[in-house]
Amino acid sequence: MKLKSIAAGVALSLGASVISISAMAAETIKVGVLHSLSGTMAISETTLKDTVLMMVEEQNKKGGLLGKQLEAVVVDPASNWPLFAEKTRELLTKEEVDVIFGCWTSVSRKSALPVLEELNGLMFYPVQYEGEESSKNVFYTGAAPNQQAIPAVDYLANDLEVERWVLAGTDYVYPRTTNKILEAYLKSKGVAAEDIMINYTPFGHSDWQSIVSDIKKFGGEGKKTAVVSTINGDANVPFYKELGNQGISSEDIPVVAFSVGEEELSGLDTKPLVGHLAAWNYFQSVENDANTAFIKKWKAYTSEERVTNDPMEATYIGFNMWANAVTKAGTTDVDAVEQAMIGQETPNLTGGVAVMNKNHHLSKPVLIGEIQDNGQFEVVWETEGVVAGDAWSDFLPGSKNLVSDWTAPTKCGNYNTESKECIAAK
Amino acid sequence: MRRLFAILCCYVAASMVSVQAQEPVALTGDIQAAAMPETTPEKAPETVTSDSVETLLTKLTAVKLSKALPVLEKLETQGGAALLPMFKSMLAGDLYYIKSSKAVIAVVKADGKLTGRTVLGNQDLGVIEKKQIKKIRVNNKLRVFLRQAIARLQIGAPDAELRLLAVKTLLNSLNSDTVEILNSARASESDEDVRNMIDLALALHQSASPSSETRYAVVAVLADSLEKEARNKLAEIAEQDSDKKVRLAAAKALKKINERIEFYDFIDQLFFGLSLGSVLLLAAIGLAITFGVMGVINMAHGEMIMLGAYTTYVVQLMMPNAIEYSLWVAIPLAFVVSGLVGVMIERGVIRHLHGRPLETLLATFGISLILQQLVRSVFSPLNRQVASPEWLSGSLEINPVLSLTLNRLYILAFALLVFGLLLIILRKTSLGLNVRAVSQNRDMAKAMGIKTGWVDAMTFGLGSGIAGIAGVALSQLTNVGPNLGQAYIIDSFMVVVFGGVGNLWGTLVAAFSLGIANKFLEPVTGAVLASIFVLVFIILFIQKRPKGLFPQKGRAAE
Amino acid sequence: MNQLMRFSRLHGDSKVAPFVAILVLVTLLASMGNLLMPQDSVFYVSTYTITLLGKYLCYAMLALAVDVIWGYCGILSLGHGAFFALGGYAMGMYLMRQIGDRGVYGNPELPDFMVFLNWSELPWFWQGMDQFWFAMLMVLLVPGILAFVFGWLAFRSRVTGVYLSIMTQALTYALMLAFFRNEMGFGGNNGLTDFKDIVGFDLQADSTRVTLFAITALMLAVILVVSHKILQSRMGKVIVAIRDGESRARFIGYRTERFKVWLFVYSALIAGVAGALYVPQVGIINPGEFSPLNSIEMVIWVAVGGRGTLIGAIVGALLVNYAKTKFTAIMPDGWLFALGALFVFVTLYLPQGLMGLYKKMMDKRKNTTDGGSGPDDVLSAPVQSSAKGGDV
Amino acid sequence: MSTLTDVREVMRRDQVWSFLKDEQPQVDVSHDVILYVEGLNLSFDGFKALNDLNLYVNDGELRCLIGANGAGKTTLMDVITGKTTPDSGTVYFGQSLNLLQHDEAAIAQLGIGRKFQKPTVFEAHSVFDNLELSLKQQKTVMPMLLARLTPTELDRIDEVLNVIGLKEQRFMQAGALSHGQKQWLEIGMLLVAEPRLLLIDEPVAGMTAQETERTAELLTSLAGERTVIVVEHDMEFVRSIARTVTVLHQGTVLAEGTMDQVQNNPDVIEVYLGEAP
Repeated sequence: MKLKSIAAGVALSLGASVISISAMAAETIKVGVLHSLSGTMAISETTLKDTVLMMVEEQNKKGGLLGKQLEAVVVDPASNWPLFAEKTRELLTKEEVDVIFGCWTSVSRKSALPVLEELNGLMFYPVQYEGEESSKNVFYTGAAPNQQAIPAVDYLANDLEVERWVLAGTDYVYPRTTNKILEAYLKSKGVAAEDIMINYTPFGHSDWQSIVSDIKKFGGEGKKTAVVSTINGDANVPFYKELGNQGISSEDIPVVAFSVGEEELSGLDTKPLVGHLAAWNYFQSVENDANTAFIKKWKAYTSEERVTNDPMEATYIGFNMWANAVTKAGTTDVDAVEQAMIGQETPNLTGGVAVMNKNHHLSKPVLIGEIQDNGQFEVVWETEGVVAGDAWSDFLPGSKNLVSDWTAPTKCGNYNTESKECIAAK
Repeated sequence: MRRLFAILCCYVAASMVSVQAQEPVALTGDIQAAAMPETTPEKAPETVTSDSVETLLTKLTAVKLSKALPVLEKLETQGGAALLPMFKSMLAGDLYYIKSSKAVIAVVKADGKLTGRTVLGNQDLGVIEKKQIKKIRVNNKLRVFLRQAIARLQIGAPDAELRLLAVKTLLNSLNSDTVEILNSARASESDEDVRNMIDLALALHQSASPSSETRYAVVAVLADSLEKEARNKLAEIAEQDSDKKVRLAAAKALKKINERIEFYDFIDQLFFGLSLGSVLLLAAIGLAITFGVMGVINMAHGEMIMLGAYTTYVVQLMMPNAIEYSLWVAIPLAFVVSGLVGVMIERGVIRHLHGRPLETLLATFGISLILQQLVRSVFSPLNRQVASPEWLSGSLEINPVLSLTLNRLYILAFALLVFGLLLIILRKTSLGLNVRAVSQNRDMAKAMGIKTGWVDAMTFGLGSGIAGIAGVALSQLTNVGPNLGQAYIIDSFMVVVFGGVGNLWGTLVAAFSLGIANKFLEPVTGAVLASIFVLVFIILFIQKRPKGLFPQKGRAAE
Repeated sequence: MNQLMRFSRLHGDSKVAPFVAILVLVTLLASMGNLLMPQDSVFYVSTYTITLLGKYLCYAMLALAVDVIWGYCGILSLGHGAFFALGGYAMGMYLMRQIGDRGVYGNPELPDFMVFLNWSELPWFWQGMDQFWFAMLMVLLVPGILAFVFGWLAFRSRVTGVYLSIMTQALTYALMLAFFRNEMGFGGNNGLTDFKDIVGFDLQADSTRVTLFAITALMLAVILVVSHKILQSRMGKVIVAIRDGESRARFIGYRTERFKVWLFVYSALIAGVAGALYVPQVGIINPGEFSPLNSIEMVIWVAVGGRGTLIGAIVGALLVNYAKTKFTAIMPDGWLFALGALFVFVTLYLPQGLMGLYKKMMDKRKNTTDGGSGPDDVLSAPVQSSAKGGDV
Repeated sequence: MSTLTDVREVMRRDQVWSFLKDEQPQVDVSHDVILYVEGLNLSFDGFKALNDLNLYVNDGELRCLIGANGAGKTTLMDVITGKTTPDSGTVYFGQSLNLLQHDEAAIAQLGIGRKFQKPTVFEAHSVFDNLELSLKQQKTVMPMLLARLTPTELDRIDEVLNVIGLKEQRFMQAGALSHGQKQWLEIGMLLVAEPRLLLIDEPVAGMTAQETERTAELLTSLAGERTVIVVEHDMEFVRSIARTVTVLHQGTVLAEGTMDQVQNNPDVIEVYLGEAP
């Protein structure tokens, strides 16, 4: 029995090494897909996996890149954070992929990051996140806080004359950071401390009675109140249900959410939510040819009832940019592509053009949508032009004098404008 | 216990009102609003120059969302009461226009078909195709306006409820002409409450008056209202009124009000606790049978709940046009589905592991994994949408500061009902007799010719079935997804162990006390710490009293 | 022939030596394969494989910890993930402190997550964690003390069987909730990551990785031998006696709770060490490690390999995890089905796991009638005792 | 200063820490009585298992307890061995040792051995190991961890193996023994611990005739150096060994004396022997 297991062990090690050799010979460009297909995050991430596969298929129809076909390599990190590091290593050393599209949660990105930097891989991260990061090896095509949270707050303050703020979030790093930023921002706008209520709940929190009634009280004190929700995934359904039942309508206390998209709404009876808001860089309901075409393709590739959402657009943009960058660089070599990426422009799905900035973040428009009873969003407001993603928030003491610039001569993810030095270089 | 039934009774009364509730409940969530669509709109007065209204309406179809407000304002002044139905359907998001004729119509969705009626004169246009029409969009701004417009137009409504609501809505948009309306309304007002509400409104308006006597009088009026506007105004006066006398009076009144509010808050908290308790009870009660009576650790219990929830989902798919009644179908069905799965598990696995609890624990855990993955593969990992029937939405408003959400009330009542039924089954039926016999002395029971195998299967089926019913209830509160069960399994075990295994009353007490404890901790410590504290407390408690609150005594327990 | 029986039993227990030998051998081969062989050689072992093996060995160690108390003392802990994770966090905190001012904010004192949640200074429980020896002490102390307190309370008040299991599960669940809180100062959901180096060696260097892997293997070997010795000693016999008849053991004068606490703590220490070795190799520690699911998965490793045999636990851990790696690669959705089925199958048809099967086959070959029934009794024994526990 | 001495005390190398150590006071039998049971009462929700029970056992005697089921025989043993605590009453071992203050382990260490109705041995262990574990020794963690089998212990075990006649099966799995053999093994486990007082619950249940005979011999031979209390239903067996017999009925002592006295006691005849002539 033991012998067998030892044999297994040896086989494993040898087997692995053999594969790693054979991989070299492949005459394709390999695209790694690092999205959880099982476990809690599978809900959101499988969609992105399908998106990438769809894009690859399409690219191949166009004749691939540099005359080579693209080959997607899909692995399953199973919503298990340490596995993200392991699978990244697998993709980069065993499969030797040229680029990785992947990750959803911050923790999964943080887990993969050291491996990416060690092995100089290239990853596209398509989800809105808390910022406070800029790596040479990662391109962030999702929204930074200043591309989602801050415009949303501006809209509420200016158009809906909101004066009191409830910052409700799930207790993890994205809401924490976003709310820290918003708090600082609001205070800088002259909002008094007692007009801001901050509340954190655990993942999948299901009993919202007390919190909602607190919000109700907080909102009942005269001034117009709004909830800025960074509540994550599962917890939203009971939250909105409780809102509806306690008679908080969108006219009384509007809720603007940063983590609720078409996909999340599809699991939810939206009638009670009509009029509540969400801030994204993309909505399925946006009407223009590029989007309609994309939706058509998507439904054809998957099925009729599937919806599109913001992270999908982010993936779409990221993939196209990468394709262009590779063609421009004429190679898939990471350093070359990384430089070629900067300044890339590709049309986004909302009728504008997305630009990749020096800090590896995109410039995108910001849209505010109202939830409709058909599970879609109605755009009620959008920024004039695009907003450039900010790697380091200006509203956090720790990072206000940090900038990221990956072009020569700086070539630094966290350059301190005060001490005029690159912290990473130390 | 008794006060629960009291609540129960008063909810029955409330539901009488809420049963007729339509969309607006979902939107506004308060009962009074619910009655609106029922009232037949008044016939348009002849004076209205309806053509100008017509033009405005067509304008409305063309104009951009941001520019729609002035059009509506004009409409109100022009159309007056005639446009009430139109405003209502616009508020409800049911206002469309026919692409070809640009005619504005109200569309009602009934059993899958769209039927339209003209907003003016409201003639029936019969069935309408989705593609013929386009929606007239509304956003929050417009909704606010519509709400108030409707209120203004409804001051004269025959139904006192409506008038009350109308005045209420006007409270936070008081200006000279609304006050005018109110004054005139006051004269003809017959209903007590409405008059008080109007007085309140007028008082609020007068609070700006120069004479301190008037302001003093105002304070007196505001003093006995719980409306938040009154409270805020009092606070304002107490802060910054020029006259000391008035300030003091206001402060005094405010203090009184706050005391009352604190009291109601306490009741609120208690209710939250009870409702959380009822959820725990529902989740745990099935376990109390399988674990408590049979001594079987069923780690798949959570998945039984999940199955119940998914059954609800499927039922609603089957009967999309009768969501109102879907639950009544779902409850027995969920019981059967989960029950059958339970019996299968018992016959297939647990039977073979008899008297080996730890093994049973592992096996059933395996089963729970399989069931979860099964659901994932069948229904996709995405959460499924389970709609709440109207009669479950909204809340029972006892006064401006205390309102109990209906779904929670129902579930609380439901949990107690299930508990009661279970007690009866175990006490009165032959199954119950056999179950208790087997649980106390298996061999003896066997010797007396009780088919222990059959009893085991039935008991387990019963426990699982009840878990299924719990699933139906939970589907009204939280996500219906593959992880639904996971969220409740540990809590359920805690409840059963804390209450004392094999003791249903213990489970009841445990569930409610944990629920209440949790809810009273939450404001102090926050949600996470609250649940942590409760867990740690139970862990320590079990060290002190390994057999829980109500242990089984005597040799049987040794 | 009874003499022969005894001999065979002794023999059955003393297979540890060859196993250790093989373990060491494989470790050496793999290490050399990675360091000495050129990339393109057939015998080259990729760093990926090394870290993978390292991870497996940590799991094996963990399985050993579970087996020691479950297989030999009938205490089914569904919360061993907690001790594992605590050990891991202790190590993680040390590694965080080692980053020093190389964090993205270049703050010499505070880890990054504290900076952007603008904490002003290091919380007290992070003090001293920059000292390797201190961190290592914590790796042992924290799980040890927790295990002692919990075990002392539980065993003294004679909480046994499923009650204990459920309590342990509640324990790890509570800890998970706690560590998810950002206020706790352990990095919340993100946990601790982005480690740079350990006692001055670059964590990214192959040599460091191989060394870590080798150390893990060595520790495993040592723990295996020590545990073996303990369980062979008269105390070990008491432990098994407690498993099979706790009250009998009491009536011949053993304070069983003390033995249980002692063993529980010992097992927790092993888990802690496993966690500490796990973290630098996988490069991250987060509250997920506390999740009850993980803890219960460990139990199944042991069940598969065969509880009550140290080697069985290790074999089980290696096999199940290897299967998991392969399986999830082929059909992700299938894994939970497979795992679930494994639970059911093993408990129903393979109560003694693969080692039990192996023993049976051996005994059949020797066709000694007593031998045939002997192991069955050994193996079914904990079952009955646990049943007693369950009824209490 | 005192703390320092405390620390020294804790650090002493020549002894294990007090909480690891079991105190072993000597039994004081100066009055020739080894067991005082006085005014025991115990009830399980309503049912009075023991009802003001008094019992005195002399050092070195062999006492038989008889009585119908539910008379309280086993419950009495439970109380004496510390398994259950009575509602009221006292149990003294010798003059000075109040048994109610000790738990099972301590009582066993004091030298009170108990054999259960249903034979309980450590099935996974060999007969030899079973005896090895039962030896009179420091039964705490550290000593057990370091303990090695000494020649004297080996002799002791062999001796007992001879007495209980399991020499042949010494290395056999206890689980594989026959019912009778298990009974013997359990008795052996008591003997090897050299107890002062043995409580033996139905020793001959499921034994063959000659096994029973040997048991009788053994028990009688034990009496004298040790005190033996036997609970038995088998009247023949009782008669064969009994010197003093105590009849329990509904938790109280009904009669006490020689077999003949007891048999001629009218109450006894009525409530007990009457049923089984």
